[in-house]
Amino acid sequence: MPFTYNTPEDEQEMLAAIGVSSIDELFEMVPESLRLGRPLDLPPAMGEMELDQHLNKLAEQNLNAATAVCFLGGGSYDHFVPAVVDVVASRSEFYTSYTPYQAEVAQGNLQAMFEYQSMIVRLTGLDVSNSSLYDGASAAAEGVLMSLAAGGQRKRVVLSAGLHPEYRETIATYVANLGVELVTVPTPNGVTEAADLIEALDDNTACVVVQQPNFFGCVEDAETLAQAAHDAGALVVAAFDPISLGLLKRPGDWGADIAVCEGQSLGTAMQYGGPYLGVIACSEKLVRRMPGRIVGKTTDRRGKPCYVLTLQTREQHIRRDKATSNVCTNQALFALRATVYLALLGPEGLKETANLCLQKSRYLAERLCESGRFERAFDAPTFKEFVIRDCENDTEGLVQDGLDAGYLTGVPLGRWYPELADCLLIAVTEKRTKAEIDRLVEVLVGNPDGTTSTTEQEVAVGIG
Amino acid sequence: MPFTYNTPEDEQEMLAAIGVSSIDELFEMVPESLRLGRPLDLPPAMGEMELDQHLNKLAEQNLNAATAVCFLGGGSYDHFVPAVVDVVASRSEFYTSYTPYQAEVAQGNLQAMFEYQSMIVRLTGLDVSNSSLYDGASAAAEGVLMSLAAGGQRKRVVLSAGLHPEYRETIATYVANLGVELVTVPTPNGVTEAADLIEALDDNTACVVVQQPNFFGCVEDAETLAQAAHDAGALVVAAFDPISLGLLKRPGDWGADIAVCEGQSLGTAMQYGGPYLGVIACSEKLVRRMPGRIVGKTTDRRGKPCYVLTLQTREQHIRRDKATSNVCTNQALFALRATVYLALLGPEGLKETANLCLQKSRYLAERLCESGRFERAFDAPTFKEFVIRDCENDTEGLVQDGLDAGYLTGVPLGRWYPELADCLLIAVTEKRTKAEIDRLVEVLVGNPDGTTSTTEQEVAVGIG
Amino acid sequence: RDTQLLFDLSKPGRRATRLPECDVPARDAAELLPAAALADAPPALPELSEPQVVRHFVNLSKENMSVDTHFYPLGSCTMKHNPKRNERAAALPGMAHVHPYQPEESIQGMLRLLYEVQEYLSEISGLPCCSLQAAAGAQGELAALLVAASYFRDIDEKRTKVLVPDNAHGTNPASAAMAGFDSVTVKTLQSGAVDLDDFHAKLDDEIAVLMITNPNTVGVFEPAMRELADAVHERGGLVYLDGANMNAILGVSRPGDFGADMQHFNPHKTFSGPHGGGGPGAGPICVTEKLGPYLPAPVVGKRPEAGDERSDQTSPSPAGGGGRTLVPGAPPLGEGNYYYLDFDRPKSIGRVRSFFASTGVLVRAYCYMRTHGPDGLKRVSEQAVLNANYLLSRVKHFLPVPQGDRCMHEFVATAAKLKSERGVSAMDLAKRLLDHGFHAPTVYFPLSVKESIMVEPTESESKETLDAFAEALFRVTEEDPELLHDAPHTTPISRPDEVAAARKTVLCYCG
Amino acid sequence: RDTQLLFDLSKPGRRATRLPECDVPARDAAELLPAAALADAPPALPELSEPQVVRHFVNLSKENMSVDTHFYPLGSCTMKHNPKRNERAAALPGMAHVHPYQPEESIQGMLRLLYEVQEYLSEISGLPCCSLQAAAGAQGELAALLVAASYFRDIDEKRTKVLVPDNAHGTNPASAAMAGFDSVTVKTLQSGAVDLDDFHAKLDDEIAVLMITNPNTVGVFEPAMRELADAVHERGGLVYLDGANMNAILGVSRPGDFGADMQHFNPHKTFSGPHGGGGPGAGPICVTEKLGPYLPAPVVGKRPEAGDERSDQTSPSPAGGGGRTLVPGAPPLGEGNYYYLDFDRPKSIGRVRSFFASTGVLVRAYCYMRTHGPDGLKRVSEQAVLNANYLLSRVKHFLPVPQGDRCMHEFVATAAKLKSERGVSAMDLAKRLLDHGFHAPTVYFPLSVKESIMVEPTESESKETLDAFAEALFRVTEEDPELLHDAPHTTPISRPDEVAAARKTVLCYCG
Repeated sequence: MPFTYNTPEDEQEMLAAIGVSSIDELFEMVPESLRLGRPLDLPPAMGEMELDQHLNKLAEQNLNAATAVCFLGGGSYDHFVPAVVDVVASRSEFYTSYTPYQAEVAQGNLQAMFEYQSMIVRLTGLDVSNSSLYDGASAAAEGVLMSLAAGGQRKRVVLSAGLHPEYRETIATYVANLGVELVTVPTPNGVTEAADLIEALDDNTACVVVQQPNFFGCVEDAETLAQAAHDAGALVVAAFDPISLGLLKRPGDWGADIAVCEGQSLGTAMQYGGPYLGVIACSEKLVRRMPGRIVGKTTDRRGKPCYVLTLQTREQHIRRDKATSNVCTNQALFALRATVYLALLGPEGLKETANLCLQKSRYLAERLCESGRFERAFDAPTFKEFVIRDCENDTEGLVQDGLDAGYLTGVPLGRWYPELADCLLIAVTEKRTKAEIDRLVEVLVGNPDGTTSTTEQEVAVGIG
Repeated sequence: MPFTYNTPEDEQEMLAAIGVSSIDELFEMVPESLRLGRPLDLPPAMGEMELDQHLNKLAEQNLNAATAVCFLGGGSYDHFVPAVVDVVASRSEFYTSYTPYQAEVAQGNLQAMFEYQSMIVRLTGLDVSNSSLYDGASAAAEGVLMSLAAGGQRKRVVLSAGLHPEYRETIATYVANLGVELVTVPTPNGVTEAADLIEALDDNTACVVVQQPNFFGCVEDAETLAQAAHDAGALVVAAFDPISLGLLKRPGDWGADIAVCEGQSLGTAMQYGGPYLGVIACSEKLVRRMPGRIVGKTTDRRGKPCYVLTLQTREQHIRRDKATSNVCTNQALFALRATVYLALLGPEGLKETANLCLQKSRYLAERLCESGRFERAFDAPTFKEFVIRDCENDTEGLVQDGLDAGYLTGVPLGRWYPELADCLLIAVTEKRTKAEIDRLVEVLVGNPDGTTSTTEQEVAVGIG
Repeated sequence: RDTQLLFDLSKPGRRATRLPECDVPARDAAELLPAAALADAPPALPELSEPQVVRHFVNLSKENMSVDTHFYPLGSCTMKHNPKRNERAAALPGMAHVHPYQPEESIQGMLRLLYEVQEYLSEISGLPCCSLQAAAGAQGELAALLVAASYFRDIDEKRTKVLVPDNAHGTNPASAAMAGFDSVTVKTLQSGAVDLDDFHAKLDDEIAVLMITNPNTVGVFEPAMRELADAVHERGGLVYLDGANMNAILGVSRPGDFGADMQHFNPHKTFSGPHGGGGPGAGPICVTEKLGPYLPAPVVGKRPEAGDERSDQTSPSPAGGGGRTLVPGAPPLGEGNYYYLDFDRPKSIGRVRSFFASTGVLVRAYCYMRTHGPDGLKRVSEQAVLNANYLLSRVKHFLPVPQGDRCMHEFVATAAKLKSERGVSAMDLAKRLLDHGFHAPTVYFPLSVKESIMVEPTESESKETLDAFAEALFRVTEEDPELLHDAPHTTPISRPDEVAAARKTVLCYCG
Repeated sequence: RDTQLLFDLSKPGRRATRLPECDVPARDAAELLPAAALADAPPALPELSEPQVVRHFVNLSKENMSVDTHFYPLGSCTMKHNPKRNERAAALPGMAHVHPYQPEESIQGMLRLLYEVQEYLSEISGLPCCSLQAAAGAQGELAALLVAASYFRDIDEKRTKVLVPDNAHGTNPASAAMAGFDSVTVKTLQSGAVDLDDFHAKLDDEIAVLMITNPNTVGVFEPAMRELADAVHERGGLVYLDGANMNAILGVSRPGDFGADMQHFNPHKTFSGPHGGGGPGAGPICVTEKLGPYLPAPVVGKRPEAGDERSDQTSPSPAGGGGRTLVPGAPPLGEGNYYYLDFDRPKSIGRVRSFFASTGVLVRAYCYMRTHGPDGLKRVSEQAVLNANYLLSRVKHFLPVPQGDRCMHEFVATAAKLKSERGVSAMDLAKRLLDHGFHAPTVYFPLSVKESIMVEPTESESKETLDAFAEALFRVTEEDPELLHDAPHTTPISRPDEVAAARKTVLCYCG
């Protein structure tokens, strides 16, 4: 037991004040027959020092992106996180507080959330943001639920196959018992063809969900797709990459009614997939169907401007089974991180970051294709990640070669797309240097003439 | 240039308000002939991301005690630092503030320093602590200067050879131009013999400086030595190991007039030797000769209790060349760390820590001696470190073997004590596990039958 | 209070970050991307310097109360101390900077940790099958109800309703609705216990699940727990345990042993994950053997190292004797097991989120469980219950506690008399406590108690703090009602106009 | 304000840490250590829980103003923004958890960094030899004066005096005294410049060193710098530059070029190391070629890898082609150099502290220099000077600035007229500024200006902040003197009784 709070003397005084003779007596309302009656079968307690040593040893078993070189993407990215983000998020007052029920002693959180909402509105080009959801996938599912609620009797939901497969799975799970028809439009050329989409649409369609850039990194003709959806009276739910908005049009600008994304790229560590940040924004007309917390500006009794949780009649603690969602918190700490991140980058920083992703991923794709062993799976233009086909059909071997060299090479796509079993999804963030990229090419293309050490040396010289 | 604070427009407005046309004009008071007239010859600027990558690469070249196993000591120790210490010390309000000149907006620092002083007083058994000095060595030198000032015409300073050699060098440097006679009492058996000390004393002796436990880890007969010094009218300056006070008598209890130590063990990282924490405490009668900042309790104009810098007439900003010292700051951040550390450990935690050091170091010493290759250099009892003699006289080889196995083995003593060139000083803190110690024995004793992997496995199993 | 927003601080041309020059051959973005997709300009984010950003947020933080600064007895939220050791562990690069799609062999330390968390939660709940995936307690509820729905579909039973006591968290009925069930409310008594008559009247063969919070939201262990569970089971239904209040019964009583078929955990409550101003949390769920196949996938599996077929194929040298080094430079695993993600679960409901789980929260929960051990966890509950009862024993003398003299981890007092006699509401008391340096308890929940004040001190507070809080609360009840209506008086703002906020919404900066 | 001390929170039996069981055979301490050395009981430290300790210190911190929360124009202290990237770098295990006696080959990254810092400081100062050892600016002064003393002893000259202008920091004469010199004060003019008549009158062959701060403490670049240096050199003396104000002249003018033979740096000022509430700092010094041999040892040396004799003897396989891997698992160094500690300096003054240096501070300084580069460092000085002059241009209209209309990085205004006419002192203004949310400037230093107010904005503040400060300062000068005498009014305490503190000293808790 690492902590002692009440001392034995305290305990005695407290028991006396309560009027019982032992702590056991306090548990009398738990029927004897429902008691465990034995110690839990868990490992014995460690002190902090042992914990530290133990966790250090576990952590050593995990190849990490601080020492390894990470080309993995697919919705979680090794983007750079400025130190200020950690400093702010590790303020006790932020990370050990809770949902701002008492606005008077939570203006810090409330104002930060209002700033987050403002950032997201500017980022997406839509009218309203909530103060965040769990992650990109559940935000997409909530976007679909909003569309269904707004769509009245419309019960069909159309997904692009270019939408992250785990987002599609999540949506499927969420609507499994709601009598919804899910249709997936295939993307044989790496993008959603307008004709295919139009074919999938009918007047029972509540929404279309497309991703820009899509899961393969390809840039969709989003405007045309949105137009097709709107023509059919369906709403457009857009999944987007927030970093891409340094260069690409905002979802609100190409016709999205609801925009969702995984906000991990905005200052949150990859931490093996979570917790992350679900971003969701929508047009004004959908605001009362928005799930989750929303912060609004108001004045206090003395007329001072201030911030509060608002539109709470949407929420489950008031509306119970009639609520817009069961979500009863937000990802405040990561919304805060995203706010700090975006504040540090500013418009130019975001643009430069996006451009580095674009240029470097393009460079890697070209270098790989030059080798002859690889070819791009799709012709469509890509932003920061791309699908490469291994003509020797050995993605597993490539991944292993990468590991041996300390590289996290790419995500094999066979798990989700059997037809792409010979393909890797490779992401290149602004953090990757030319030396690292060149070395990856060497590792993947193979290095029969043993010049590895030269390149390794070159990488090392790069530290000067 | 990573930061832009004033925008170009700001600059123009500001220059106009000043009444100049360019920033260059502001530098007109620097004579043209004294200008550099060329860019500094420094590497070009990196952004934060590049800095991170660069520093990570430099850091990888340093074997560190988080992954390697550290048995080094000699005044800097791999003691455990609870996470709370880092949390407190990384509060912006502590680490980005400065000396508390404005007490009204610095009660946080002032109270923390008052608590530090109170901790040190209880730790040392002396009457007064200042709010810290640079490090153990300079604290020792300041203790000698205090003794000289208190000693009137006494100009002789007697040091035990068991005092850390770098403390002795520092003292020598500090008094080099002050007409002081420095005498060192040898420690052929690892401890200071009372008879040798008495021989070195005369009525010109201002002070005796002894270390408990001494540099070799040996426990001195401190009370007898102090008595001898006092009999000669000299003051006793004691260097001590703060962790040892979980078990050993406090300097104030065995006769020290001034106690100094390196406070790094109390919650500060080893960081290649600095910055560290110089602890100094003294008896009531010496308080006005104390160097450095001192915080005192008082009341404010409304009668509220509060804390201020006090006894400032000792200091250089008022007394200039008549000050007790030129020290004009303290190591506030590390004094804060020490305070938090001691608050977390409490009396029992300190005692348990000390006992673990004692038991584990004793166990290692015995295991090494069993092997036949090693013998203890001295018979005297030791606390957490000890000197071991390599009968094969290959300390360099031992250190190299250790490095190869990821162990920082021990400090070779030949640099300071030529007669101990075949010896290593080995420290064992509470962090070292039996598995690590056993493995070190294996590495040092040699492992002809190739059972290393078994032990390595055993170490790893220890992570469960 | 400086009310400037980041946007107010912005000036064109300011920068806080500097990105490196592009070190590969670069082309114009317009050459690489279709014109139709390109924006004319990047989004109009504020332009700031690093010192501005730092100072803005550090000062903003100071306007929050938090566990690290104040007693925070927010009932039902378990605002316990967040041990700093856990934060340090979760920040290790090998825990924080790892990608969800890393090959299994490069992430064995994490997988092992997650496997252990599954095991520990199963042991604590008494429910043998565990999925860590859900991102929060509410999502755990949803996932579990979807598990139930799949189960009933699988056994070909059509059940459309979920029973929920009226003092349950609002998430319960909301989750039921999201899972496609109709929510049926069951009354509770003044004591907080389920009204058995109403329960039996509403229990029928259409009931899929009884959702029950035990200990319930007034801090009472449901006296008829066994009877309720048996009755539901007899009618072929399932029992879901809202695990929000597990802090009261760790090592004392296990939901699986008192009749639950499913439960979620709130690791951010029970296992000390920081609440982060509203999140993140996690919502792992545990279920019985028969419901296990329906859990969200993947879960973490374990097999002996030798059985690692993949590595047999591709790895050049699987080491003998247990303990292959998978990560260059790292010591061997040493225990001869290989951990993997088990996707092969054909009956699974599927995913409720992307990637594995709220891993970062689970790392902290793991640390908490490891540093407490079986005795420590039980002691956590004992001390939580001791603290709550002690506070109850002090408060009941000036604010009635309808449930009686005993509670588990929290209790609900009522200001109904104060309200009717002196016009002082629960809200007034809550607001005034802020002036006294305490975060307010939860008020107006559960609705089953009028002018309710729900106090959960947790185990991590000292008797001195509880005494100080009781005294402050007492003093507040004696103060001038006028003073209380206008409270708080010492905070940066006081009583924001919530009606105006909702009527004339301003939800973002429009500068 | 809660004035409880840690000791007040203590209760017997409370614990915040739990140490592991001893895993080696243990004996009673009394068996292992002599009875005479053993204490009866451990020191009476307070007994606390972790939540108590955390809450105590987090709340305590909030009573401080700091750079991260407030504008902190404390003259002469260069309270600039501390970039957070530097903190992150210094916290890397490979920077933080390394032992000062590690073998050189296991610490090449750190040694290379420190070598570079030596090189950069030499380039910035124009003084080719550098020692990083001193722990603070004041210790740097002492070390440099000891260097001078050794030099004169070595060339057999007996010089006993050090010249110090009266507006110098108090550390200058104090360091001179500690180094065994007599300190001789030189007058300065209203402009802050050295009084040349007084200087020449006092300069004689006994003068070992002129200590000069340039730019000086009123923010003026010494107009006769060259004349002063030449005169000292002509008499065989040395010139020491107090580097406290280097923030004004980075890349603009180098002390070695304007006549200094020695200088210290304050990396915690100039190169943005955080001030830590009073420390730590560092005090590296640079000197001319002829003084180099006397510097404190060790310094970091560099030699080609091939010349590493030690590794030739003991290392099994020195890799060819430059770039031996010294740390297992780490990439090779790659640049073919080996860094070492150079102890072989027979003329060295010796040590002024233990171990190498305030390495942690130097790591931050290195990061600062690397992220700024030559242009960035010059821009730092330009912006620092711009900000100071802009503020001067606003302040001079309501508070006279005796030095004139121009300054370098700081300026000194005077409240002498305000004091004589309205009884408002510099201290009153300083205290009242606290109410307005600004840290006070330095007051009553230098003594050469009456009722002095020394303002150093630094480059990391925005024009908006400077404007707000100027307006607040103006408003304060117009306020009711009575209000000012009692200021501050909004802080936790106001005007502590310093006289009582010094007369009846209470220097520790006596509970």
